[in-house]
Amino acid sequence: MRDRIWIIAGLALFAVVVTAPFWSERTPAKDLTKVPNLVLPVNQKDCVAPVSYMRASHMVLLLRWREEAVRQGQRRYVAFDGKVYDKSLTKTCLGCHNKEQFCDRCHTYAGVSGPYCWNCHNQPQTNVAGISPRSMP
Amino acid sequence: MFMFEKAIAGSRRYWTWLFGLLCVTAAGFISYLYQLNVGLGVTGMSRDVSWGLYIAQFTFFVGVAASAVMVVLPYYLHDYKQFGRITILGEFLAISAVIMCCLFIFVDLGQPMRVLNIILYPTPWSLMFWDMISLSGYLVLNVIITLVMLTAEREEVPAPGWIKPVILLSIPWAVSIHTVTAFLYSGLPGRAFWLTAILAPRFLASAFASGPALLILFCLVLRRLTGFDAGQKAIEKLAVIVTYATIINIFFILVEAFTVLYGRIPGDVQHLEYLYWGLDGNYHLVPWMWLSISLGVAALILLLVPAWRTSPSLLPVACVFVFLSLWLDKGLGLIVGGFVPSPLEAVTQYTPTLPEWSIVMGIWAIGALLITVFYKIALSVREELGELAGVQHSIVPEAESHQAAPSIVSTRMQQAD
Amino acid sequence: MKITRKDFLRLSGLSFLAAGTLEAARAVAGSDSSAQNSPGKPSAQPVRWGMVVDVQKCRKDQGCDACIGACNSAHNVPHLADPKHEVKWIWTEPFENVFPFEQSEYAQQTDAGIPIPLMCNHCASPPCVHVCPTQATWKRDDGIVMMDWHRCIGCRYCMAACPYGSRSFNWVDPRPAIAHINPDFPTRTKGVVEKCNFCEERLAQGLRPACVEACPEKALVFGNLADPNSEPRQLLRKRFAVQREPELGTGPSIYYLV
Amino acid sequence: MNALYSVLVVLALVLAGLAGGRVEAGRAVLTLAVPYAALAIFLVGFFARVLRWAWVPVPFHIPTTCGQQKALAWIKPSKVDNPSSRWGVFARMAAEILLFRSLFRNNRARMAEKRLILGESKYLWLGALAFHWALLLIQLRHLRLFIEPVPAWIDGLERLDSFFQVGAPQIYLSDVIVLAALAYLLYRRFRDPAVRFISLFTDYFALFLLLGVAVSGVLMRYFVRVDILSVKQFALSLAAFHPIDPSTLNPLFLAHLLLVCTLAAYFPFSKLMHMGGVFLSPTRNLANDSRRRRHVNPWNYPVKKHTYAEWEEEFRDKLKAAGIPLEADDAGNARTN
Repeated sequence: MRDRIWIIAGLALFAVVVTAPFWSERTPAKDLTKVPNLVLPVNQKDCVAPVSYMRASHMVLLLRWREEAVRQGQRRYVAFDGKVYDKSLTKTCLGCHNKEQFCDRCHTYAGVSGPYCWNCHNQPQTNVAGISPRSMP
Repeated sequence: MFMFEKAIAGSRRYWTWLFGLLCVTAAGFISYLYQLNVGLGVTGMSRDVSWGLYIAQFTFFVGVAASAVMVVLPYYLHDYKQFGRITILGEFLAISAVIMCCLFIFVDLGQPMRVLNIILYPTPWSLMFWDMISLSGYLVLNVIITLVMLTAEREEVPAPGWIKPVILLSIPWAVSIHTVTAFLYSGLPGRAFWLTAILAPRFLASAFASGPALLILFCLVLRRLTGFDAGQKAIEKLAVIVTYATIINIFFILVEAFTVLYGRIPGDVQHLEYLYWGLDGNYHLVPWMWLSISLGVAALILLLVPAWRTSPSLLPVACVFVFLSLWLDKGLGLIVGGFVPSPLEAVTQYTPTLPEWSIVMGIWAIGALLITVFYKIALSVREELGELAGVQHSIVPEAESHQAAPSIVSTRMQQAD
Repeated sequence: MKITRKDFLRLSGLSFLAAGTLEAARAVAGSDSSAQNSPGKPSAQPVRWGMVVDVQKCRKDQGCDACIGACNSAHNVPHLADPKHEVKWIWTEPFENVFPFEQSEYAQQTDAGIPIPLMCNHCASPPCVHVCPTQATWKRDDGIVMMDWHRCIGCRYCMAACPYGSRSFNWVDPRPAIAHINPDFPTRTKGVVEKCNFCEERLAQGLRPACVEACPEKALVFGNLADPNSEPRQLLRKRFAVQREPELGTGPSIYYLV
Repeated sequence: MNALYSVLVVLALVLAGLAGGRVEAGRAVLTLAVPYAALAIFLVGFFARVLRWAWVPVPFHIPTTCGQQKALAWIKPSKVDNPSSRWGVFARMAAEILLFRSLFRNNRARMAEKRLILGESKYLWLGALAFHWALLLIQLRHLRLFIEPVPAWIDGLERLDSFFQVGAPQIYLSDVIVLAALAYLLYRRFRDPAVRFISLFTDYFALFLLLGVAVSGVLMRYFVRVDILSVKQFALSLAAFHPIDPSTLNPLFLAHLLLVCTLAAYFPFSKLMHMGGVFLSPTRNLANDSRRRRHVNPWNYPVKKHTYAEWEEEFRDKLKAAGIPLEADDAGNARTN
């Protein structure tokens, strides 16, 4: 009987922890469904793969590019729509996308701290408008 | 009580010792986090001396690990019964030493997060790949052997038959770990100091001196602190092994020195010059290398005279000398000496930094911790068996019921997941 | 018509064979066109990139470090104050340190003290490649000893193996030590080994290495050693050249005209 | 048979999730009704079960212990395994909850050499410890999907868990451990005839359900790969009670969600309640001080006391008349002497 108070206190604590996402005041309810504010390239409509694929699997593509470009010397990527791109994170991806306003925002939002790309790769200073995919040879 | 339970039931002295070791380990871990954050630049290593204390310690402790074969081989191949009580000590020493080796390699990596690449991209033409195989294989072999043998001993049943071939396999495997480790160095075309066929034999000779010397010291410490007696005959036999190995090791060093010094090829001589006489005004390692030689010779004199070798006061001194001498030779001079002078004739001084020492001490502490816990388990099992045997001799029926009852009560069937 | 089991097996076997042959043909054709980074035209003939360093020409312009500067800025090579942590792709050392056994007591020491440009030798049989446990460094078909900084675990075995001291390790994060980061080329992360890559990224675009283009004296001559008519080969036919430590059998691709 | 049935149930759940994700109505049910219902069942069921236990009387302290009790001053007590103080109990409970001390003591009886041998058996302990800690880590990691912005400590956990750079997305150590541990725990049930004999449907079902959750999660991260952005969006909208229709969500995610919801809803009715129950183990959470402290049950009915002194007083005259010596007087005499 004297222990009931402890049990109830423990249960209350458990309830607080389990329901944390529901009462957490970190974000007002109206903002909850808002996606991070991703700045998309202005003068470029197409990506190297369909958006749905890129959203879910860009890391796989990057890893494959990395192996092929660095290790096998195959630097040209024929996209799904027949366009040809350079297999380059710096030149192709960052030629259109901005690291801080695109990559980082989404990664921070989703809590994916992982990629160590930026330990080495840089955001190029090249003009976004100047980059356009080469057409098929 | 069961085997692993014995590790967590000990005297105040035992726990204080473990706590002290844990503190040293924690300090080492903090230093490692610092190194991980800043990079290997926190060590004394440089572009020219690109391996230092970590790799040197790795090399030395591979030798200590390999030396277990010096008790396993006489006992299992030559049926030398006196080693029956200490084979398990040798095997536990091997396990602790191999774990230390792995840790030394790990802390030496610039990108430890990618260490699994060695397994993901196996490269059979790289000796480091084979070193990984031989070290991990040796670890697995010894873990299996000690687990099976100690369990059989505790349960007072004969060990399963399949363990014998495993033990026999561990003998050549022990030789292989140090041979492959020597091949890491002796196959490099640009490093004249290591480019010698005698490196692997020399490694083995020094290992068979330093490892058994350490084992003798452990036996003497255990005799002091616990009731465990390895047996005078076993210790004396180990001392003989240390003696022979020391002689062979010194012989190998002299052979090597002769070839280099009499041959007088400048590229070969320079390394010895740097270590023993100093090069380009750099005498950094000279006193240590001569200390190593002096300790080695002193130990040899002590060991050669049978009366001194068996003397309870001089034997530990000789063993400490052997260990220190070889630690300086292999754990310091061998690696640094290979890098100085550099291919471009540069003499770069290497001084381990405080974080580097702290990490090294942390790994030593882990090794000491493991060996303490392992020996505690092994000796407690023996102690219990001894007590049991004593009781059973005096009052057999009561003793048996007495001993059995609590165990049966505590046998429970756990179903929880 | 009835297809028996035997017929079926024979047919399917044939079709498998046909598919296999096609696949093989495609593979052979593919390997020809890929990985050959000859500037200008893709060629079927073997490529082995190499360089001839005309020490005479270089010597004339003492104090010039155009090649080093060009390389460093092209590849984000950091300038670290601590000599122990230095990262070097192309640098110079005095002649007597580079060729210690070319010196003799009584001969005229014309070359003593002359700075010799050094870089990775891109050996025909590279010891660094033999020892690397992860294949983070490997030799390409065109002779370039490449590094994959994504895969390097930082064990520094290659540094111990290299008889030329051509490899550097990133003891600390190099980025703060780079004055102007060239965004088109990655920097390195701390804890990986790096070295001269013969400007393979420029070769892929049909350009010559940065150091070669930067040299005002044209002392660095780059070309295909496998091609008897290439510029370096013509030079090597005409003049006496040495390699660094050829007795080790590594087969350096860098020749020095002394 | 039990194992087969439970596999079939889990497979049915997976199929329901996959199929439900393909139709509008199914998606609505899976993403709106099911999660809230599951959470409600989980919370209410969990509370009801624990509170029911709380109302069961514990008559007195149970000295079921594994060590020397605190006794005479020169006998060394086992302070944690047989605690006599609150702190000892705390330590014992911590060892139980965090390190599974009881499982560590497991042993295994077998016959060899014509006698009974009690050997040790640490594998269950190892497997259980690995599984539970990995699962905790995985759950904490999942908080990154429910909290925005992601707290630094969750980021740190994620970084630690993906320390080794293998593949992209980087492999989580906890994923590897949880799968290996579950596989071992399952293997253990199949291997030993005795354990197999006592294994019920619920034993297998819990394992297969957890395995289903883990495998679907691993598939989603490493192989099929779902869009994490819409997953987080959906998770946050759930937490905000404004669920959105996740038409972009992969059916595999819905299967994963359904499995998790099933686990949550099934939880209070199953042996999984050991999560709450372990705190209420009377043999672990009570100090063994029954010989030093008087324990009075608070719910005891009042006992009507009638002492000998009162009885003597009541029958004083009769006793005196019968010549029976009276204690009260004797005491008085003794005092005067």
